[in-house]
Amino acid sequence: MTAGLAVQINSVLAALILLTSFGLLVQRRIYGMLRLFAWQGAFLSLSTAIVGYTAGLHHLYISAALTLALKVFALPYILYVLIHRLEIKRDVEELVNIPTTMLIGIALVIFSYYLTAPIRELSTLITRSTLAVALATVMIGLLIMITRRKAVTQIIGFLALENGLFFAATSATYGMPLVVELGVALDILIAAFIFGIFFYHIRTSFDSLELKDMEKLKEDE
Amino acid sequence: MLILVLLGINLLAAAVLAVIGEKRYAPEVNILGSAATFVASVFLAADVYYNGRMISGREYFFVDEFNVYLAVLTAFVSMTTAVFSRPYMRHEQERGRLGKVAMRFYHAMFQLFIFAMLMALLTNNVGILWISMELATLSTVLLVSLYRTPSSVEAAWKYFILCGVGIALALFGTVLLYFAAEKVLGEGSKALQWTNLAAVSGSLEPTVLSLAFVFFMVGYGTKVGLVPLHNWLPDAHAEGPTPISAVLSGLLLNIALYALVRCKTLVDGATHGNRAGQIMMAFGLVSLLVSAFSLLRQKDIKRMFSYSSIEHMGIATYAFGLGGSVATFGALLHMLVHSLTKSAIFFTVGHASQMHGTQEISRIRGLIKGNPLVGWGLMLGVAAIIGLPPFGLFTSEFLILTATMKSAPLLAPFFLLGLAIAFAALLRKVMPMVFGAVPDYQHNQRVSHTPVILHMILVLVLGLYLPVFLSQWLHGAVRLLR
Amino acid sequence: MTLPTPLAVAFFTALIFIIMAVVSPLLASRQASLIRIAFFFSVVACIMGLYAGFSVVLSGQAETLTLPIGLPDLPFYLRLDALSGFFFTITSLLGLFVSVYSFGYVKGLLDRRPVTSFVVFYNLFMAGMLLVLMADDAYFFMISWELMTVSSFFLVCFEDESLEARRAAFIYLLIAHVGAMTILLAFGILAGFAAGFESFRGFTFEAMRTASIPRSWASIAFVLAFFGFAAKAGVIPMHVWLPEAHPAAPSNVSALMSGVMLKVAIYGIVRLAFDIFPITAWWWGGLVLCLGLVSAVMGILYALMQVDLKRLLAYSSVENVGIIMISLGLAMLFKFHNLNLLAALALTASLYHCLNHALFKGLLFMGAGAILHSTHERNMERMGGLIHRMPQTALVFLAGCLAVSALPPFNGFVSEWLAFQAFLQSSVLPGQVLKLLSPLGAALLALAAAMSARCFVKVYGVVFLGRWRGQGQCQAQETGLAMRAGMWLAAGACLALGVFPTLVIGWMDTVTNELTGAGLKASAQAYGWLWLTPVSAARASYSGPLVFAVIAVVILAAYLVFHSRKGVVRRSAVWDCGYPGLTNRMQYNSTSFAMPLRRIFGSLLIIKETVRPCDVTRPAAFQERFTYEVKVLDRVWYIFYKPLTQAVFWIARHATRLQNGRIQIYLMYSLITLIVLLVFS
Amino acid sequence: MRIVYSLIIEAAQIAVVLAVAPAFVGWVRMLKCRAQGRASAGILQPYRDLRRLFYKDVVLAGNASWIFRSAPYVAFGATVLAGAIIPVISTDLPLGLTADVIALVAVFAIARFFTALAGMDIGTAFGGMGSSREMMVASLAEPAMLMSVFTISLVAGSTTLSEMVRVITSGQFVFRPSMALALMAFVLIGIAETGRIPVDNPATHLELTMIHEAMVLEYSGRHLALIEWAGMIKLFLFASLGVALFVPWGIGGPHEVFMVPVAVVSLAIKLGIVGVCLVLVETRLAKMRIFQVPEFLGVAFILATLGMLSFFMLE
Repeated sequence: MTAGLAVQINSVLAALILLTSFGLLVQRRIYGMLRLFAWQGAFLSLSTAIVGYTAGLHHLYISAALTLALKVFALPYILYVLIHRLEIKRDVEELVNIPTTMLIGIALVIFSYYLTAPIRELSTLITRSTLAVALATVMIGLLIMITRRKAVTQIIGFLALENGLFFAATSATYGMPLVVELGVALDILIAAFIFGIFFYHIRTSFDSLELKDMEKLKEDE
Repeated sequence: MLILVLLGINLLAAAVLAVIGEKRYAPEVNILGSAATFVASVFLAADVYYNGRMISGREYFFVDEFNVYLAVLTAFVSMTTAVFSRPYMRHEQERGRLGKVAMRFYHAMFQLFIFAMLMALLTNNVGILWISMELATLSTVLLVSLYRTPSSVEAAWKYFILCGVGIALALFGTVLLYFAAEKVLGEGSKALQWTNLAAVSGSLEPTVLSLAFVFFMVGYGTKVGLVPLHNWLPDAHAEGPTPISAVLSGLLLNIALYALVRCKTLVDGATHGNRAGQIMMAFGLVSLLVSAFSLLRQKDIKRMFSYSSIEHMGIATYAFGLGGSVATFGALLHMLVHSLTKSAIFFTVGHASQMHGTQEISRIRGLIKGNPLVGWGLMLGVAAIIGLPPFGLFTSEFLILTATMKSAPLLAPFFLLGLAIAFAALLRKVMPMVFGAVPDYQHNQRVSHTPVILHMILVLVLGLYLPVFLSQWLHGAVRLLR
Repeated sequence: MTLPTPLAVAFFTALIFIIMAVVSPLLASRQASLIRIAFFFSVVACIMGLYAGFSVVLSGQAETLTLPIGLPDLPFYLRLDALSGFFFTITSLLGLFVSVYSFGYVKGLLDRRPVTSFVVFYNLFMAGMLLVLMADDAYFFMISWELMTVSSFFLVCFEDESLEARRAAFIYLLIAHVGAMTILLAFGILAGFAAGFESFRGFTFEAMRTASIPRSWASIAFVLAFFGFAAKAGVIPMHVWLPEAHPAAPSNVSALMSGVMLKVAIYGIVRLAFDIFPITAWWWGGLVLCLGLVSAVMGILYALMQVDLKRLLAYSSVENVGIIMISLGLAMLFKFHNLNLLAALALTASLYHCLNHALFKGLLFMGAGAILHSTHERNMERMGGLIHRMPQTALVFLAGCLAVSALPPFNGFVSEWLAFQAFLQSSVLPGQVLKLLSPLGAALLALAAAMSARCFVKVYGVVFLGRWRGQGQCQAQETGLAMRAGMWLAAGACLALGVFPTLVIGWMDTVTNELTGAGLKASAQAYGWLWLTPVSAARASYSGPLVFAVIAVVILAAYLVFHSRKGVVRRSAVWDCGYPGLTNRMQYNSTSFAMPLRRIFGSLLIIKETVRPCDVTRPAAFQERFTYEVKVLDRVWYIFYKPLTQAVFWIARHATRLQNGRIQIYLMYSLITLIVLLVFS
Repeated sequence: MRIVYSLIIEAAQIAVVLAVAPAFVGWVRMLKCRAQGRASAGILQPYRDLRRLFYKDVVLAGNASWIFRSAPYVAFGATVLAGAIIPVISTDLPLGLTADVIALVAVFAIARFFTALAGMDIGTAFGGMGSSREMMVASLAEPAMLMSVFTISLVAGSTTLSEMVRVITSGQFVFRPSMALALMAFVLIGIAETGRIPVDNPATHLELTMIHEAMVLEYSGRHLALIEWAGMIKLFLFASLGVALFVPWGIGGPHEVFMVPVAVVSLAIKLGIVGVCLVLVETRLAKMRIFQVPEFLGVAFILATLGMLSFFMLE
């Protein structure tokens, strides 16, 4: 595989990651979101592996494997089981005005592109142009969390945000040092564990996973 | 070696307590673990004091003037908190608010949390710092919802999500930092080491670093509790068990600020300007003002003091942003005395709310007559926290205010406004609580005297006299941060 | 054997108080002996302080000392010079009298509650005041200053069940603290321009003295510091805490707060304006003068309207601080124009009034405490005829009233006389504004003095004279020996200072020499101790001893002459105008006495007058009884403070909207913050 | 030797003040009777009144304390001290240095302070009312008086009365606007301070009109005599103070013993004229309502302040 081809594949993967982000932004069904999230993880893993291959950095394979294991299999599975157990699979989420959300998402992409422009100039890596996509994915992840109204979907948004981070790590720098990567993965695993517990707590405390029930703690008017 | 021992104690204690945490003697084990950590930290500090900075553990750990005093502080406050938590948590258990599993979980997580904080302080690696910060968050998230009440679950959820997002953004900042550093220092862990980064900060790429700083600012800033990223903080402090509020307020915020300040020095070195400082000043001032005004409307005693923490973190952030040796010295001192004072306040608040069976300010009355130690402890603690001498917070605020007048006089009125409002608000709420007659629903109980008295004496002494070693460290830290 | 230096004595004085504060809780179980021990040491310490202050003023030699605590590079600097010595004397002198008085007074408090915390904070309060006077660097100054504030805060809310006391203490501490912060900012400016700011050396007064400060910054610093000190001194419009705090505090504390603590604030202004940095604009003096005038006139006007004795005294303190400020402002104007001798004259007037006010207001508050102690009453409308029950208190209180009304031969007159002399010299000042200001100032000062006499005729007449207005029979008893002793000492001092002003002015010559480079000693004592001739005999002269002697001789002569015929003195009922059944309630009381002035100056006050018929079933024209109520409110409160608090709460209401409970909104804050920061970096 | 002369003159002056004051009051009353077409009791009637009062017994109110009994003596003593200070016949007064004009005003204030207290002492509505009104008048008149004398002191460069008189007599007479304003103010104040119509009516005992009289209503016998005498001296002193300040010519200087008879004569003439003027004012005007008095005194205060201002601004 030549460097040029790798760049092209990588760009396509970046585009796909961005696309899945947008998909997550507008998807109403939970299972649909879960599937999209798994796809995003797969693209991320693939991209990491390709970068590792072209740059000859073998620790990136470990990253890719971790991503694959965590983001494509473990997390979606955990979420699937939770959704199944908590009997919320059929819930359809009402979203705030989808076209507006999309427009904001696009604006965020443009903004990310604009922001990373000077950095792109500095970088010599083949993956440099994908930094904008990474940043956009992070921001769209945040946007997903803002627009969602259920605890589970908010978590999916959060995980999408982290995908963006991973993508940034590989695309901007060919991956962080291994210790860090492992630590981050561990943290995400713990986080997944914790939100799993949380869903049960929320469920038992509020009889639903709607965020609107959790708006009691505020300053009195 | 010492560092590894120091960190190992906590991990060991956490592991042990995970097994025996519900036993009658578990609180004592908890105290023992924390005390051992404190002793180790004192040895570490002595080592640093006599032999200077050190780097160890294959360059994964380092100790300099900046983190050594915070490490000792962290170990100390966690020890006193452990002492305080013994009667407090027992009382909670007797009241039936907590079961055995919860106690086990509490004790183990307490130690893990301390471990995470010490790790964050002592690590030389920006990435590991990030991991430790995340660990600190994750270990306390479930402590906040320990009581399983709907509001505590809600608070914990908000804490988890907001800090999770925040810390994720900090990771993005770390990635950017690595991106810039890798060009100068080459690939691998070396490029994420504070010691190396500080040495080459002048040659790092300024645009990348200023971008990275924004992410650090929003990320760690969330953890520091800066307005408008602070919204998790009052909820989490108010709903968790009081010992956890004490360490969250007294220690975790400090650690986050520590991380932020470390990043700021790098960015300053790279950009040769004070852009980062200005951002921090803005955040600090806004935090100070908003929290001061919010303080006026509080009805829950722990919530009120958590706003006070936001206020003080705002002050410290502002002072670090201001720069200059006087302000930085003030900010460093502020972190120290604020920790001591705020945790002492939370100790008394914990007892006070147990005595009245509520956290509502309007129901807590007549503390001085009911229990002089709790009453006077709260009164003097508040006197200290609102910046009255001869307590240490006055010293730091004195330095920060005078430095403001020197470097940014136009901000002085706002700063003063914030301080004055916070002063008025806290005083107004606290006076009816401590003074007056004892209400009939108040019931006295066993309280732990030592932590409150110890903290207040330290705060008092620090207001009048800084020991030589401390002033050396603070001066050293000031030099580091310049 | 050499005597210890005054500074060492002064330092040990403060140390005794601090040690007593620390030791007192140990004696908590034995309250009676705690009081005896604590106030015994307090008396001893005050005597030591008196020696230190007196001797340092006498010699005029400044001394310095450095304590090895404090910030790393900023140990506590102590300095005792003539100015601090003078205020040290005031503090110790009144402290001595009040401490003697407290033996009895605090024992009275013991009936209701333990006094351990009182004793602790009383000692800290004294220590705080003394340390402020000795401080020679900004940090130590602020610490002592706030120590004084905080301890007096706890003393004010000593009766902590009372909502009123807590509210008073709150307002007091808030205003005092904001004031302290502005003082701190002023020090910040000075230190910023002084050499060695970064190494903390700039915080010493020594460094500030040598700093070269741009004119505009100097003015800002002065205004900030003046605001802070004036807030503490109770200058209008920052006086609102004073009429709340003084009534709420125990009377011996009121005496100290009013008598000494306000003076410590004055000390701050004098120290700053005359010592630490040069007066660089004429309007500084003008500002001080104008606020002094407003305080003097409005203070006494409000005092007249009060029915609460201690509240009245508090407002009278506002007036007297105003008078001190007037002379101080004049002194600053003279100093600015390099008229050093005149500056010395005005400054002497100011400082002398500080001393006098400390003594007579201390005396009056002690008297009010004695009355409170024996009648449990602060409302003058329910007093009367106490002269028959408490003859000695009545006598010493009369001395206080005469002194505060500026009547010779008491001390209050001397200082006001000096102030007038300073005004009459102000024609030499250049500038049209000043020329307009000084006659107006003299006029208002005269008005304040005259109204103060009126006010204290009311006080004395209503409280001690006439017949008991309260419920039932008057149960009041003469107070105990200790309290009387304290008051007698203060009254004696008031008379002595009024009769021998020449000696006092000669003694305090070093103070003006130090601050203005000129002294009055030579001219004032030109005619010996009998005559006080501040500038020259041709200009003005006053002889306290002779005034005292001549009046006494004439009274004696008249008495001897007219009592040669041993006429029968008959007692009989008063004339009732033919309507029998005069009751005690028909006497003139405080409200009715103040009525004419309430009408004349009504527009300056907020007066709420309500007349309600007692019997609502009858038509208004056929009512037999009415209830009448009049409330006089402080307009300043409604102009400044009420809108301010409302604005603060308004902002607070809106600021807390940030926290609306929705996590999505919180996340949005994060996103927006991120975007804004990214855009701007 | 000089000091002996001075002491003699001082004694003479006090004697003159004590002796002549009732005569001056008698003169005013006589003129007033003539002006109102009544028969007068003669110039010596005040002496007879005083003697009668001194021989009467004292009746004290049941509630009266020592303040009530001592107030007449203090008032008398203070007034006499004032008489020793004001240069009535000579400026060569050893006691003149004791108190200057400011102290003089304060000395009068002492007398008033004690009489007002005495009014409150008996515990009736009348006494209190009198004290309250008296103090109201005083508290407005006193600053005006100070302002008025300040103007003269500024002109003379001194506040010592003898010195002021000496400077004004020795200097060239120039018309000064400030002095004219001060004089006008002084006249108004003098009327108010001595309790004459239109501010107060010395001859009334109607509750609505009384000020001074209400205050001393309960006095009798020698106490009343002393109060009355002090009142007469006060009127006399105000007249001579006005004379001394505004038309000082004729007053003897230092050790000009021969001037004393001249001074006495010129004083008699001047006071005679003052009496005439006073009577004219009193018969032409009606007594004011009590709450018009502040306006009256306000005018005086403004005039005096204007006088001082005009000195600062114009001279």
